[in-house]
Amino acid sequence: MSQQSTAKVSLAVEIAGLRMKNPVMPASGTFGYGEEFAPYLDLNRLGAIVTKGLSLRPKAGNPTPRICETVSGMLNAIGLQNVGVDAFIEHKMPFLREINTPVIANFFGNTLEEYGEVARRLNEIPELAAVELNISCPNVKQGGIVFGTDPQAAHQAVDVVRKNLDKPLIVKLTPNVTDITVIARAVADAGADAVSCINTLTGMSIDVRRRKPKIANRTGGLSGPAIRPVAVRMVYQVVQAVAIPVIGVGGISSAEDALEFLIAGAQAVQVGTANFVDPDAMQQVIDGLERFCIEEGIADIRELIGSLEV
Amino acid sequence: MSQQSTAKVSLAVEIAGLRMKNPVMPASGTFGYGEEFAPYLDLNRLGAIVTKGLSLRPKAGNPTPRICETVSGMLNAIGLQNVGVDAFIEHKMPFLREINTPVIANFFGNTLEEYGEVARRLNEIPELAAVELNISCPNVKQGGIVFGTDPQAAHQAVDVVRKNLDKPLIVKLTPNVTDITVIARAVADAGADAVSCINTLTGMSIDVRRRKPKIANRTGGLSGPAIRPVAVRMVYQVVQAVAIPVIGVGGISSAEDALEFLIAGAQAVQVGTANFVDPDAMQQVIDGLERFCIEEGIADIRELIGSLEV
Amino acid sequence: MSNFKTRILANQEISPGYWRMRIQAPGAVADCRAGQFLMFRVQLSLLPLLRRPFGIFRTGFQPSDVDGLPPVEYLEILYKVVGQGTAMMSELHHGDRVEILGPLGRGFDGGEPGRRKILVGGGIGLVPLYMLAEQLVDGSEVRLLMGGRTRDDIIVVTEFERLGVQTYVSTEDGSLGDRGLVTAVLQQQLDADPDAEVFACGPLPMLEAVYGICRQRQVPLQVSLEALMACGVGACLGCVVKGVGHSETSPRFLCTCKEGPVFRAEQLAWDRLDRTEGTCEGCK
Amino acid sequence: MSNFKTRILANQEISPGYWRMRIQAPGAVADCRAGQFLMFRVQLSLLPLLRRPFGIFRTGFQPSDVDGLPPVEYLEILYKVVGQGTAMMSELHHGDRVEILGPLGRGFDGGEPGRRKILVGGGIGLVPLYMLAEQLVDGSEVRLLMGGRTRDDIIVVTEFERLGVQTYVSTEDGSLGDRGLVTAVLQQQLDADPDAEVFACGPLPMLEAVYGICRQRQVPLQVSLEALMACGVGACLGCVVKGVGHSETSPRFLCTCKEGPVFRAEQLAWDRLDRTEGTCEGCK
Ligand SMILES: Cc1cc2nc3c(=O)[nH]c(=O)nc-3n(C[C@H](O)[C@H](O)[C@H](O)COP(=O)(O)OP(=O)(O)OC[C@H]3O[C@@H](n4cnc5c(N)ncnc54)[C@H](O)[C@@H]3O)c2cc1C
Ligand SMILES: Cc1cc2nc3c(=O)[nH]c(=O)nc-3n(C[C@H](O)[C@H](O)[C@H](O)COP(=O)(O)OP(=O)(O)OC[C@H]3O[C@@H](n4cnc5c(N)ncnc54)[C@H](O)[C@@H]3O)c2cc1C
Ligand SMILES: Cc1cc2nc3c(=O)[nH]c(=O)nc-3n(C[C@H](O)[C@H](O)[C@H](O)COP(=O)(O)O)c2cc1C
Ligand SMILES: Cc1cc2nc3c(=O)[nH]c(=O)nc-3n(C[C@H](O)[C@H](O)[C@H](O)COP(=O)(O)O)c2cc1C
Ligand code: FES
Ligand code: FES
Repeated sequence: MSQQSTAKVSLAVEIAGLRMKNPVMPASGTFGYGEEFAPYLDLNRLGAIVTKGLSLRPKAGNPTPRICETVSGMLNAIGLQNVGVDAFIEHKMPFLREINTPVIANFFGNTLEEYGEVARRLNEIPELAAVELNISCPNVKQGGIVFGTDPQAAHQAVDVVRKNLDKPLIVKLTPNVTDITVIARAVADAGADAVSCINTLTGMSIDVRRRKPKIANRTGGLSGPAIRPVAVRMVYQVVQAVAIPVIGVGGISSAEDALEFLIAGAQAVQVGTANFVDPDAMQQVIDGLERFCIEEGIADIRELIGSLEV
Repeated sequence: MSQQSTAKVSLAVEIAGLRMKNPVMPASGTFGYGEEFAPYLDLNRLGAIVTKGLSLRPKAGNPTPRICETVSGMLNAIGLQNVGVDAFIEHKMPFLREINTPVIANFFGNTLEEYGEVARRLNEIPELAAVELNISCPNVKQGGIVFGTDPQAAHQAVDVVRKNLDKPLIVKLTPNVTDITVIARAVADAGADAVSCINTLTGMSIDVRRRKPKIANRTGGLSGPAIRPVAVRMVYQVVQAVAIPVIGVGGISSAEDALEFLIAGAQAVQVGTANFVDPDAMQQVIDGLERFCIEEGIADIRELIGSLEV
Repeated sequence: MSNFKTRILANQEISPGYWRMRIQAPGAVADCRAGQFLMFRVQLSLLPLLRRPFGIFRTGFQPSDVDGLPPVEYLEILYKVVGQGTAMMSELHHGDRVEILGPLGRGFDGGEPGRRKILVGGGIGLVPLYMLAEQLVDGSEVRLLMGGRTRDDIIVVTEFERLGVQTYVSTEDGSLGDRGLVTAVLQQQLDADPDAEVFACGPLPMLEAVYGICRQRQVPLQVSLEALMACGVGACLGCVVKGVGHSETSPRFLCTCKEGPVFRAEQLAWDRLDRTEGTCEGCK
Repeated sequence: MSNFKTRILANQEISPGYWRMRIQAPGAVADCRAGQFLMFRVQLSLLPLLRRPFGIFRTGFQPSDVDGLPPVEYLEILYKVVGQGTAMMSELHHGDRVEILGPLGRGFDGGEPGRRKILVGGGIGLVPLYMLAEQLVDGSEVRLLMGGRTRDDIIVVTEFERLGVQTYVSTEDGSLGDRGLVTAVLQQQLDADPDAEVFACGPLPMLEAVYGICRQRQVPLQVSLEALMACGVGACLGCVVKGVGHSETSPRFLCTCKEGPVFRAEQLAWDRLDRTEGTCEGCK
């Protein structure tokens, strides 16, 4: 892209007060803590950086094998292995602080108390632009019901986080529900500033010669291009259902893919699995968005958002 | 396959009293009324034939475009276009009667009364081996709630059909639910003899240049290899949850794909979208199952069913 | 033929963006009728998943390249690169393995011998007309009106001329033949011979214009349509087009793949066709 | 190098099921360390989706085939066809475009000059040992113990011999070299020179046996592991292996892609490795 053309198109968007150079950021868990991709990509050119999911204490995650490939997708059951919020502050933030891109910390808990406590600690990091709350986790105190699949549980989790947090709060929704708009409304009511959807679809893959699940955890989360139609549909539904901004995630690996979400009404997008396929996938998406706007004579990408004719 | 080897392996299975030469049948809506595929496949070699979904009256279906391709999958919103149950009996059954393979009629309704009435008429066809009830339809009398996404509504639909039917009753489950085992238990309680899962995942695809949904109905059903991990997971869950047999459907296009479902505990499988890619896909699956059994020294395919080690 | 695993004999770009592929196909000459199509499996993996429909351009025999072997029977398709599938097709080579399902659908009816035949085709819409012309030249005078946006869209003229077909070229930008739409030429031709029969294939707006002209003059018309297809054999109901007399309560859908792709004009509910019926983006 | 769009220079089957691919790679000679790997993108479509990891076998220069141009810098990989991705790779040709990400991971540490080096490799496990041997022959005596199921698994022996490496071949079926396991040969070698250092790559059971032997004799050992990988850069945490001191409450996972694939034996929790850590099905 020549500088000329860059001048013509504005890719900037704003979500819940968070200003971004463009609407493209990584999906949590697919971009490490940012530094892993620094050799392949200029982190300053991203709309935002989203970290691996953090928990109160370091988490070991699941036994191996943790990943397997599926048709145009992959299953993962990493089990949310992470360094824990304190080590994140100590060891990862110093690197992230130097980058001229807003940082969003993704986090999770297995009890309401944990959610609240992590939120409290993250709230104290001045350089953190926003947080993303992953509610696709089981509540170990309530029979393992997944917070994000039950409107009450989701409301409670958001509520406790909201009380401990002044920063913009993005809530990440799971697609493994009958009606995602019900959950979206519940978290909006509880004070979420934005929602991101979707997390992975639960799936399973079997090694037929060995008669064993391909990943040790039996089931895992399906991600990648295969799930994009489900993600676009859910984003479209959620956009109709709530007034807060929506971030689209699921199977994006090109600008055209990202555009599906923006046109459906997402204010921004996250790129996940595609980062593994192409470490500069996000750069390609950003360049492609700009090219598309130029070709279509669009001066500001926000004109495209929600432009779906139905 | 030589005749020798055929003699060595038994592929026969039985579901709710329905005996099949092998566990392979088409998924409803992907095989017409059987005759469309007669030039490409020996229908006598299939485990069963499942018809396009039938309704009380002929149904026009949705406007076009009705289909679009997605990454390793497709969306369809045919809208259940069909000739209606009476025309089926008059025009389609005569052909099917001549084939030495059990015929299963798939059907649906938009009210409880319709479900009951179609069941009553199908029950009077002596050559029909079983019926498959599609509960992924909205109840037009109850605010459009989809029967298959609500345990009560699902129970009611199965109940009314059961009362009008003596034949084996297979209930086809939708994957667009938070917990498919809840629905599976509800339909088993209401008297289903078997369940088949999964129907399509709701998805959406957008033409970014025209800013329009790629199919006229906006959303459609996602099928094909892309969804297989979700289908395998749900079949595995349902097998654990109910005592009645389970038929696995979703993304099967090879014997290895079918084996994932059988090993997860399905007693039989349905092949859908793959019929479009390869009109003799089912023959290939059947031959491949036999070859697999020979290679693995398995005399009876039923040894494989539910053989997953976890 | 039916579902056929075979090999490519040749694959060449004949005009910018237009390719011609010759595929080995025993039985093709006897089996394929003018106007029929096939479903082409782009590759054996699952991406792209669905087969692509293509009209059968012609069939024939070529000498074997091994001395002493009989001639090799083939069919040819002509395709325009518009998306993922056709782009991948353009990278295939002589000897590559492909899978084709066909011949499928209903072809053209030859009409009445003796009456002049006017074929109208735009761009890739010429494809199904070639075998039709081959068949018609024996009993009737055949004229071909070919239209396109620019000269690149005017393909295979010489093939038609070799059959003895008189061809009239018009392009919208005037870069080849007359400047203007092919329908203007059709009017003139029908003025000259009101007893002619018309056969057309091309984008829906063109077909609608042709239909308007023929209807007004009560000239028999057959059209070849396109539609998005999954199965090609009448099973998925993805490719339907509204038949005459269609209504919501008594639906009369026709499958483009099975009852078409060639229809007599009277079969279709012309006033109710959406722009998504009968033709597709790629055909424009 | 990093993420690199380039072309294949050659792709040949060197033993049944084993292939050697030469890829143009400016900078490779200076950048690649013995034991590092790359992530190979099998094709630009989305199936197969993930890149495949392969050890870097060697790097070098070949004369340009255009007069007057400087020599062409390349790297080579050796791969065994085991599944979809490697099958597709074996169909690639000279001139085809490919994408590689690398060099990645930590390679071998050269050990103490002067001490004899014993390299142990089975089948495709030889790959990372070649550049190591190249580097070691200058300062030490290098021996290579290669094992395999059958003679087909014994590859690239001559390449090692050309470096001046003394090679010992054993196959399980006795079809080439001694009949038996490579570990038996290792015992003999260490009996002869207890001061040697060992470097091994191969299936986990072999590595475990080698570890047992080296540990007992307090011989320094470095091993190169395999794991299922999605990203190759330390981001997905799919490729972890348990490090020494690992426990559920204070997890000490190491990423095979980033902290490996070469580890000093002391880094690993050998008694807690599952059979799915450190090696994969395809490596057997
Ligand atoms: C009966 C029939 C005959 C045809 N004959 C020819 C021919 O002789 N030469 C030729 O160049 N083209 C012909 N077409 C159109 C051709 O099928 C499409 O151009 C082709 O499928 C595009 O594939 P793609 O992967 O490149 O495009 P993409 O846009 O990537 O395809 C995506 C999907 O849309 C479908 N699609 C896209 N465009 C069309 C279209 N115009 N018609 C139907 N489906 C479409 C594809 O099959 C695929 O399923 C014919 C279509 C039909 C229905
Ligand atoms: C660091 C490293 C270096 C390697 N070096 C070589 C080498 O030099 N030569 C060689 O032939 N092989 C090597 N392998 C193994 C090679 O990556 C696999 O054989 C290959 O990925 C198989 O791909 P496939 O599509 O043919 O197999 P499939 O079984 O179809 O692959 C399915 C998935 O499993 C993964 N997978 C399958 N087998 C393995 C395996 N053994 N290790 C890791 N992932 C696997 C694939 O990458 C893919 O994601 C190496 C692996 C690692 C981790
Ligand atoms: C390896 C892996 C790890 C992930 N870890 C997290 C996580 O820690 N927190 C989270 O909210 N989502 C996590 N996700 C989900 C992604 O952020 C994203 O929602 C999902 O992968 C769908 O997007 P994609 O199809 O672009 O990958 C993870 C996904 C993958 C593939
Ligand atoms: C074109 C099309 C039409 C379908 N029609 C029906 C139907 O009438 N009734 C039904 O129960 N399922 C219908 N289905 C769903 C399939 O039977 C099957 O459940 C689904 O496609 C998943 O299987 P697959 O991935 O093998 O295609 C249809 C699917 C397709 C693709
Ligand atoms: S393409 Fe399937 S019915 Fe015509
Ligand atoms: S492969 Fe992703 S962390 Fe190692």
